[in-house]
Amino acid sequence: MSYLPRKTLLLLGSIFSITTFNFFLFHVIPGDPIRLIARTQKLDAQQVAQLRKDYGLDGSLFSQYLTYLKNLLHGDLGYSFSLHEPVATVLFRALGHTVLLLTFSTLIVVGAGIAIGVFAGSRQGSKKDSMTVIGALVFWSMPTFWVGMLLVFIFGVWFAVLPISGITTPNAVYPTYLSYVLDIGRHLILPTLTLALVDIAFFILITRTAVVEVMGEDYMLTARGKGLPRRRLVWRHGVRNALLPVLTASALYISALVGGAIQVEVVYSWPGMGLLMYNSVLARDYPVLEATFLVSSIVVLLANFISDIMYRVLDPRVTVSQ
Amino acid sequence: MSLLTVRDLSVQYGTVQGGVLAVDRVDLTINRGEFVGLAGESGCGKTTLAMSIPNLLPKYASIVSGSVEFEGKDIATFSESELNTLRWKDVSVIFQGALNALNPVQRIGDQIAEPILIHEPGTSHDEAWRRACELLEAVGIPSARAKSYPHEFSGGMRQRVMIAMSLACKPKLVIADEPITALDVMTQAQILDLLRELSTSFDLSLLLISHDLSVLAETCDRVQVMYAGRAAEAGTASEVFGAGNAAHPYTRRLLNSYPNINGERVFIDGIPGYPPDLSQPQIGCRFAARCSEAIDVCRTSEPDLVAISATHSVACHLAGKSVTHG
Amino acid sequence: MDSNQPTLEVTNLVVEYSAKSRSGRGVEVARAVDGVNLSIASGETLAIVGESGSGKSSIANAIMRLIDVADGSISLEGQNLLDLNGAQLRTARRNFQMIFQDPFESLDPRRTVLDTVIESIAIAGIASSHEDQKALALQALENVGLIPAERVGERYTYQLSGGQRQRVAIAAAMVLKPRLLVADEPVSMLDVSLRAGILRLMQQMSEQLGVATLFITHDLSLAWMYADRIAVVYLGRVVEEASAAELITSPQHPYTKALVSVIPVPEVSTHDKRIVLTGEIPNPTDIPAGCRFRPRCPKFRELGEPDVCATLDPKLKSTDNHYVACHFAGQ
Amino acid sequence: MSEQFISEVVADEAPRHRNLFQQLWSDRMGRVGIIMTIVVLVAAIVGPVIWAFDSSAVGADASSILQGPSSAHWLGTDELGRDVFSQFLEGSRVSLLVGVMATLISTIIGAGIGISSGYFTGRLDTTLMAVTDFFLVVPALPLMIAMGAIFGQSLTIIIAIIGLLSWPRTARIIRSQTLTLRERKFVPRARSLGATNWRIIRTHIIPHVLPLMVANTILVVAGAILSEATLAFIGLGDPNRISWGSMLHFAFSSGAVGRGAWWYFMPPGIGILIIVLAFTLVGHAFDRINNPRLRDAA
Repeated sequence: MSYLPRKTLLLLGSIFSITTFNFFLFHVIPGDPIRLIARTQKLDAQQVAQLRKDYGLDGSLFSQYLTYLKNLLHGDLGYSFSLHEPVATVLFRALGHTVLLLTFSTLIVVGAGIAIGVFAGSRQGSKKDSMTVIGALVFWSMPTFWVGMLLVFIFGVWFAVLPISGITTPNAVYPTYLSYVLDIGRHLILPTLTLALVDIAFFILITRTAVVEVMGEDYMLTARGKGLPRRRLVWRHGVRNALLPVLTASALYISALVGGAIQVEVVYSWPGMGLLMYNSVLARDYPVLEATFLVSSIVVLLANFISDIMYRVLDPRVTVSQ
Repeated sequence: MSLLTVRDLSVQYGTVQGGVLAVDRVDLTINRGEFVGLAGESGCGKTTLAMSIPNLLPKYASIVSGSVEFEGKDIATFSESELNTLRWKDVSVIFQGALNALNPVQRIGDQIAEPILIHEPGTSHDEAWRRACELLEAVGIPSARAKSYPHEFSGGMRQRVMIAMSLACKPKLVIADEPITALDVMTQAQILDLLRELSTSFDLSLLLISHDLSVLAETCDRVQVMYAGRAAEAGTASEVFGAGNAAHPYTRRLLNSYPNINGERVFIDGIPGYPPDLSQPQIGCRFAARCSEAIDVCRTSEPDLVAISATHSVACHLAGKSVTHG
Repeated sequence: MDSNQPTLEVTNLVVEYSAKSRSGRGVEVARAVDGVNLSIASGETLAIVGESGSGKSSIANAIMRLIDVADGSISLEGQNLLDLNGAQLRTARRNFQMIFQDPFESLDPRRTVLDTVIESIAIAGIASSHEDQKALALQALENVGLIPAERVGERYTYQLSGGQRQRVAIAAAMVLKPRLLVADEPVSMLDVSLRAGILRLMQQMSEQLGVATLFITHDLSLAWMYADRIAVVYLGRVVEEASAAELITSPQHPYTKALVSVIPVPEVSTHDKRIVLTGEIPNPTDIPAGCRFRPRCPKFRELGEPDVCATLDPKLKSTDNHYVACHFAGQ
Repeated sequence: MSEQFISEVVADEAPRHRNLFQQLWSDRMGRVGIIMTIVVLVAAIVGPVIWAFDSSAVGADASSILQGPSSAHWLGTDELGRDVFSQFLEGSRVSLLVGVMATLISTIIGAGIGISSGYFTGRLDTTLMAVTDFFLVVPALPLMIAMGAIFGQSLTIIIAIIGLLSWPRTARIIRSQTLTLRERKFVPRARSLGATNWRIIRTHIIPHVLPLMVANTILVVAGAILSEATLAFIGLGDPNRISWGSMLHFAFSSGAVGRGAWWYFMPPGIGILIIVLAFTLVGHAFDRINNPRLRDAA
């Protein structure tokens, strides 16, 4: 089978596995999921009965599984008793906010991370290189949420120059659409900065290692022998090859990114998936927790799928050896 | 006038304290249009010597003394950017192990065209590509394959690509570092034929580095044999390889380490022992410990390379004082 | 035991492996070894000579039972190694030993020289107490000329030179007194000046023990010097087999003729009598019909491309113990 | 003359090779990491003995809560008026305990799967790697949060969750190393001697995998400490134990940041930073020792 259909099939398989895993995690292991829900929410007898019917709990485990799959396919992710809304509605609103947050930080992380990593890696052993590595290791060792707290303290409390909570200023009236966008922009600065500071360290370190390894390859000596200017040597031959291991490692970044987003959203009350997850933990709102887990897993699977495809585009060798 | 004159060159690896003189006061001359062989076993300094010509030495190695005169200019003192104007345009290299020496993610056509674009500014990309295709045809690869990547070629074909690449800017000197090692005998013969043919049509001087004396014997005009960082013997091919002509005991013993199907079917000789550890100070002739002909003076004083004919020189105390061997 | 029985008798050996096809879709079967017969008597050395991709290493690994065999039989002193189960095979292994090509790879760098030799003794179970094992190992090191053995034994294998490591490998193999020694390019990674020492050692020890030796090499001149007989393989087949001297002086197969003509010799020579073949050895997934050497055969073209070469796979035929697989041998 | 070929006297001096600790110590970053680790260990072991934390010592009135550093409370007080300094010392123990125990679980699973997968290859490899890849791409923190919310919040469960979810990377790394080792010729050589698989794994695979495993394990400890802190910050820590993460949770939820109580949220964060950085530095130093190419040219 050729590459793309096979990869797509694998992706569908993974999505199926994660949904099944999700079913076991939330419906089978805790025993009676209704009890789990009813334990923390104030539900009347009628609501409980309705829930039992929704979950198909009168049937066997397998028929419960089928009901679960059927509901998923219809986009029915359950009902949130703490928010009094269908989970799907809550979720997709939050998803948009998270995507907004992650887009900007990822652009910064990938762009600057690779640039700094190449800068350090191509100067292996120099003072600039060691300073970069030490700096990256320090940021890498900080918990994201704590960096968030620090920035809140510095810019929100100490200097009090930037908003530290939410996506817009509460009760603000916007004369123009532009002023609305600018307000969101101001709210974006600190969360984006927090995510970027920690995650950029990861990109710097993997890019640097990849560049160092590539610089020692024989074809780099060939390139030097050709009399290429240093810039061309590093970027055309070095970085082009170093990007491949960086791309592979970025699969781990995607997973870390989701973790970072949760922490940042909690610290800055950014109304995205992460905050939703946090609140659902506090309120023990299991249907919401379940859905946020499922959706974030599927998003990560999709992102990995895309990075696999990109690898294939970048590396001519896999065409034959695959 | 010779194209290249290396004088008294020393190259050191590592720091001053724990350093190793991989090349120790060595001379080398290459004339225009000449095919020169550089022979020796692993660790003798032949590759280091060759790579110090365009100064492609690793970071931790440096030229500590001597000069490298290319067309009258001492390029050993050139900066990296000055060297860059000379590399590939005047001196190109055919590297050992073409699989690793070619960039795996770049089409071979682009890899061949790249030095043309760099060294001949103003050349259009199409023109450079067309010349890359011509070069591929010249080494026996259909130009349609210019769009292929290195992994799509066999070992012998990759070496041909490497050769085509080395000729891209019509250099005056090509350094071929073990170009046929790890190839099959038949492919070796093909590549050597190709090199001979191209050196005529492209009017090249060629420095061929090989551990295999039998390859150099069949290919080169002149040969220099290295041992433990020093030149042991230098001369024309017939002076070194002609029956019983070799003047240095090391060369003689090394030649006897090859089975010769034209001769009698006897067990090869070989040389006992190992080359000296160059991180230790050297006293006397470096080959003395392995030499069955060594006399007292060999262990105390180091022999210089002295001429025993107009073209033949040898670094041995016993040279000329004919010692029978067999 | 029949005294005329060869130590090693290989009949109709076939080794296949599945390879991803060129297009990247599906799997093809490659025949690395395609019906090879060999026989080596006690004390005799047979060299297998071929280019990379000829299947010579597959033959060695198949005989050593390191890779799967698709068909045929491998008899060591009358016992078919392919009939043995896992435990039986492990016990039988002490009778056939191998020297690998790359001494920098074949010895574990994290073990000492003594450990390496003792491992061999311990697995074979030829000495039980540690003292006996150690004494045997030290003796083996002395036998291969590594002295003082006590001192050498303490070294880690990575601290030795290539030639010394290969001696350790020989010690670890020969201490088991095997009946068959398979030497896969034993000196190709060593400096030329060191080869003689290793080969001489191998020869002496083999003679003492009356071992049958299978010598795998790409170097025809080395085979000529070292072996009693030479078998030339091409694309998984033996195309010619004869005594070493005869194969070099009067090769019959066009492939052998070409190989002999391009052997480099350490003397200034002219190139007029060389036959340089064009192209490369084909992929074993794609063996040409008829005679497999036909696409590169100078004789085939010289004779006006006779049909028989394209249609009939030539069998290995013998005249006076000189075997050739060519329809036009001797013409 | 052939006699001199047959024997060869091996020169006496063997290149001296230094033990692991010496190599680590000679690496500047490794040395800093070791010193930092020792400092934290001493603080965690000795600290709470000298300055024991009394959780019942809550402040009597508003004037004693969230107070800045003073001679009575070196690092001030928390939102209940309790001493931050002794909490900080107490908290280090949970961080280290979870980090080390979870890593133990993770390394055993990861190395086991990695070695068997890489050595035996074939169908076993395919199956194990499918499972590994699945857990590798499932986002770790959401899964930990979900599991924490379902299974509860005791220290044991937190250790189990972190341990059971952080092995896939180890398995991947060990597998690829094993695959490479398997191709080294000393493995077929051992097989040709008649060695069993178990013997080959024991004598030729594990000793080679070990340095990489150690480097990786140290990095996993760093990751596990961060995971524990994050889980506790989210509110899924063990409610009966103080950890740096739970201190930050209470600092955050009590609004200490907004009220400028830096003495409350700075120390636990710096504590985490120091211990994670210490392990990371040592782990990277190990990596450099294992992979000479990453070493700076002398």
